[in-house]
Amino acid sequence: MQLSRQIQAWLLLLPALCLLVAFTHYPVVKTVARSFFGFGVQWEDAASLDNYRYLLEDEVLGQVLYNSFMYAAITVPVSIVLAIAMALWVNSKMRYKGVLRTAYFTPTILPMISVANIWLFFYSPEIGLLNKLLALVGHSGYNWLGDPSLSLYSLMAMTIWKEAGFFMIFYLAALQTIDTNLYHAAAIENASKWTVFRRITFPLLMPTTLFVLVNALLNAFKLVDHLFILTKGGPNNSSNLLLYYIFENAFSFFDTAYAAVLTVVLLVILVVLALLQFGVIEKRVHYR
Amino acid sequence: MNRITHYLSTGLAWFIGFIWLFPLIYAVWAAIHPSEFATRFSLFAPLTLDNFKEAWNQAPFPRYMINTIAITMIILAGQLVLCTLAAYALARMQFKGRGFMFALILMQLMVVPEILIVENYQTLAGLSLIDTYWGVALPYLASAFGIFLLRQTFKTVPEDLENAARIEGCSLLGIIWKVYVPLAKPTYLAFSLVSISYHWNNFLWPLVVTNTENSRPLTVGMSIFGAPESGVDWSIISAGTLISVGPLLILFLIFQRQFVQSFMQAGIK
Amino acid sequence: MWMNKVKTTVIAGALCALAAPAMANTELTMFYPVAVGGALTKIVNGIIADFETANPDIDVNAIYAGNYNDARVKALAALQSGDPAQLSVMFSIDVHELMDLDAIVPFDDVVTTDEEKAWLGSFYPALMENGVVDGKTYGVPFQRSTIVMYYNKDLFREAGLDPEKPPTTWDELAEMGAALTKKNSDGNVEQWGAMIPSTAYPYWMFGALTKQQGQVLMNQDGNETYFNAPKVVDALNYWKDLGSKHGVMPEGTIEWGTLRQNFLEQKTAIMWHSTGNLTTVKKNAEFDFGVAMLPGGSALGSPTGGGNFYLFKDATDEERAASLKLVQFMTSPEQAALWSKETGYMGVSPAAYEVPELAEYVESFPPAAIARDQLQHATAELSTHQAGRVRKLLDDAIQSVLSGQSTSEEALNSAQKQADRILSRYR
Amino acid sequence: MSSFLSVSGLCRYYDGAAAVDNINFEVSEGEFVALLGPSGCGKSTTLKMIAGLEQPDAGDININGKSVLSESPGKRNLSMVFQSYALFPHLSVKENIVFGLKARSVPKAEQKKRLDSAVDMVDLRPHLDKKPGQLSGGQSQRVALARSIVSNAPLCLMDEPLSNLDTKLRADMRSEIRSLQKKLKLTVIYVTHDQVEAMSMADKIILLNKGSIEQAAEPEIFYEKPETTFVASFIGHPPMNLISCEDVQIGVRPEHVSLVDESGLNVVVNESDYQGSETIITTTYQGSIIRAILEGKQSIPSGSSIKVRWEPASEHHFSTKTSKRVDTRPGLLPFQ
Repeated sequence: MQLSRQIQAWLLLLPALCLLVAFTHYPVVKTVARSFFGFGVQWEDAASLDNYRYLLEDEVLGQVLYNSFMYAAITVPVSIVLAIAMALWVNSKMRYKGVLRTAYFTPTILPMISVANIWLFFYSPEIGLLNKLLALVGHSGYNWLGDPSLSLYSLMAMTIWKEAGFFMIFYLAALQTIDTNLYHAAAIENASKWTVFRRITFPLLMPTTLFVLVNALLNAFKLVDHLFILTKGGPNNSSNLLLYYIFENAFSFFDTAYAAVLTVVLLVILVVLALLQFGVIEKRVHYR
Repeated sequence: MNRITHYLSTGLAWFIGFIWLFPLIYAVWAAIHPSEFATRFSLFAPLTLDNFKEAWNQAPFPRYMINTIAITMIILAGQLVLCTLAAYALARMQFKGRGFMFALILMQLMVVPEILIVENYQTLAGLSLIDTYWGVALPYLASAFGIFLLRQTFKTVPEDLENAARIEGCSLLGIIWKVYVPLAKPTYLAFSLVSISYHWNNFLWPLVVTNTENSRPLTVGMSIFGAPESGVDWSIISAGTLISVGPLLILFLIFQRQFVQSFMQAGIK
Repeated sequence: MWMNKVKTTVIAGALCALAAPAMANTELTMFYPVAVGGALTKIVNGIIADFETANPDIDVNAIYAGNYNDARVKALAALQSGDPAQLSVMFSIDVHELMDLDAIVPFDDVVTTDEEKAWLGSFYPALMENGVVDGKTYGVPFQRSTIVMYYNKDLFREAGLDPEKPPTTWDELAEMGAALTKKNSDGNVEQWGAMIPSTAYPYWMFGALTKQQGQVLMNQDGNETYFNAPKVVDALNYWKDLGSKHGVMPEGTIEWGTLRQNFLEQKTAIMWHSTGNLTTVKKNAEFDFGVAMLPGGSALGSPTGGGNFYLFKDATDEERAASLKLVQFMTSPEQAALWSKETGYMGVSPAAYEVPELAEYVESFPPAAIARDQLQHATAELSTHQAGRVRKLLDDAIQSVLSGQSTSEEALNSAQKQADRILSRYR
Repeated sequence: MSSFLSVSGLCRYYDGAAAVDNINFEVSEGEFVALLGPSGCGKSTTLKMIAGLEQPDAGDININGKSVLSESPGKRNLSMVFQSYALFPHLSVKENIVFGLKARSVPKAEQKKRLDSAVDMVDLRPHLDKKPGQLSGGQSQRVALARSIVSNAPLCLMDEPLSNLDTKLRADMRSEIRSLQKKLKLTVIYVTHDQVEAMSMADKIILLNKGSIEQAAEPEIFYEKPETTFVASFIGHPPMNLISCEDVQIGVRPEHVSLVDESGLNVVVNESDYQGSETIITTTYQGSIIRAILEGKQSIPSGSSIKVRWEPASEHHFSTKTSKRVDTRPGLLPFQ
């Protein structure tokens, strides 16, 4: 007698499910619990809202949340627009486009943490490349990472550099599936390039854009590697991001309980994004 | 008019391409010249390999490299096996609670392990897996992204192929291995490359969970080695960076065509 | 026959068990940080190798763990994971936090012989300040430093200043700094007078400025801070004025990590930095440079800094004895002398400077003694309970003032208020 | 002859609706049985249950007198040819053919022997190293057959194997499959919706409708003695005319209807459809459609009135109430 399909199905699912529960669902539950029961690295017997009370008093948090949202709100659209442009270029009849594709994609495979040191050189005042270039045109330059009004944007630039090429691949894949007859039809209509893009290419890339958008948003909340090298969230938290702040609280301040509260905040943000994603998936079904 | 926009567009494309490649170009420049030329450009700067030697001596790169390769491979192998099994169950088997299980798995797409470093660290400490390959790998072995991707691909495999294999006497695992896996090859390739480049470069979680050279991967090694606290020496850092990304870079340059193509075939879009 | 076999096995087993402690080496794991340049791991490994040669029954696994914070995280992580380190070099200011976590034991409980007690009393008193709590010694100085002033003698000459007379007061620093600041034809500065780093460890640099005003930042118990004391506000105003008023220093924050490079490329004539950088600067400077004590306000002063040895609670008696041996070895005058010469960190005891090697080195290279000479003016580094959080409060306040986001009063009042809230439960 | 395969009381429900509803039949060894019916009649589901690809909700399947319900498909000792051919696109023709032998760990030498003989039987020798993607429809079909042949399984299930081929090829393959079956003494269950295939190939036809058997018999019986109006209207091209008359329906095959000048049924012509060797005219009689096949080209204008008739002996009668055949009251229609 063969095992029932039901049991077989569960057996196949089991290993993945166990690990997912152990490293995704269980920690989520425990984080929420710790946010109520935790004190420093310890557990208390009774639940309290003390950690959440500190959340309200935490002056840094507001800044960190603002930074995180700005970070997402700017890096995501810019990366996507660049990614579309790159995909169009690489998909066109340009010569040596293979080289170009490699160039665009290279940042994706470079570790953020090593390359951050090189970006540190670009950004460094006095001796850094950017200010030296500015000096050529007689400009005194900026303190890219040391000026609170610039530091976050400097981080964003590196993030965009890192992400755009990765998203390009998705668009490239999507572009190749577009029926060329549509372009022939447009050519017969004598449509301009811009019209073709706006009326044909862009709408057909919409499902990809939605998919990339959600992924980029999620990425924006977890991409903090370069902070470890470039700014450590400074000066004065002007470039601090939520996940880095969680890391600081947990591993520099040994305040696991407050880190748990911050994680809950991040989870709430992600749940909202998740709902967005379900909406997106539903939309995608209509496209298919 | 049209021609001008064409040239402008081409020019912009190459300009951005240059900027995108520039950090790597700079790293090569800084690495092969003495450190006084790290912040200065001169055509006649003397060439040297000392920076590589110095970097090599300052950090145990071979060990880091072995760690990174081992971790990346453990994760990849685990992901491929676990995700294949789960994806098949979700794509082709009828069982109670399938929809719910799928939703439960998809949760991980949003709640990535990076966010749960604190609790996962505690769990692994409880299992005495801190500072081991498995400690770095475990939270990533079951990848919702992989399961999702493979499930979509498996659903496109004609059911008759599976039926034929069953009639020819294949077991359940035999069917998965002989029918579904070969047919999903592009998806596996695309997923593998994404996974490898992700975990080769992953930093935050390994930083938290590794303590020593026993398990410390290249990224964490590089962050210690190149930490600004110790005073930045770009020449040596660049050399170290090149050493650490070299293998991946070469792998990418060799496979980039297949990589992009498999992405397209896999329908990741 | 069968019984015999069992007997033999049992006896053999028992013998092995008895023999084991005598045969097996004591294994020690220690973490250590490096916060300044150079291949310090090599030097540490060399010392460890010497120690193992001298003590063949002890194996030491010395792990380079990154910066001070990393080292602390890793050491505590090892503790939690059940594979603990027996001793570690960690930030001298971690002491309160480590005690709160009940992770460390005082050296007083471990030293027994008079000789060992004498050793514990052999260090410079200023270096012990951060390590002593409630009259017990928890931290023994190892890679210790003070902040010193590096200056470029060539640029001094160029500016018409006496290269043997670096600034000794705040006013002089501002004046000479102005003379040393050079602008190009566009009016852009191409060479700065002075730089004080304000990332990574801004509170440390600030500790120097406040000490020079005769004010400490916290009490010995680490449960009170004086962030908004008037002299502290003055100190921060002076730091800010160097940039905004005197124009001898760039405004905004100055990166700790790249400052040495700035100095080496002659983008700044003066830098304040750890003595730990001395050897690297000496090796790489292509110009004549000098090292001096920090200039004074109402007094001279610098905080000490760097790493101390700590003994962890989670260890057997043998391991603890072996740990003590290792600490004694690594802080012995001979090793301290070697360490100081190789790195620029100071010799931790007066005896170290009597070791001929270091004595000769100091004679041939006087800057090597500046950190030691400055010790008489030194104070403890900012160290409190919940040190990480409290430190960040001060760091943020300093950075917000230097980058022009708020005034010194506002920023320091706010920092003090928050520090009070954190520390009140430790009073 | 004892039955080789017997299906009894077979039921299968999807969402409460019966796809297969109490089906019983027996197949002898070496017999070619066609499961015929319109789409959705349950013929493919029945086949899949015999193969073990689906589990019945009730009933039993015996092969060689033993119930195989608890056996997995691979253990039932049968082979199957799919409508889509189900060739593995990543394997060469050769690998596709020996796929099952490998899965069953048949010795290499034996594999080669069986491969060789099968390949010769279906003429695939020049294509052995090609991938399925490079093959034509007919060649793919042959690979599927070869895979079935090498298995040496005595029972072969075929699920509309020819429906993806063009008309001419289909005719060729029909006879080829039939001769293969005879040569190998295979027992074949052949699912099709094409009555021509069933009529021309099968020893026995089982006609299914809505999950139940309408009739099971030799092909000629289907033509000569349809048991229900459904069978009557399913077999034949065009199908049998059914004319309502009081409590019976009269069935006449179009080929038995002839055009007469007098003493026939008055009908009105709707259209005439010229098909080369013959013309099919469609007429109406009191609300019933009557088709007639006439030789050669006949052009009769639409709307004109003509007379038709047939021999009373070629009439079939069905009860209006049950739709079942009744063998009383011949020659019911008065031909004036």
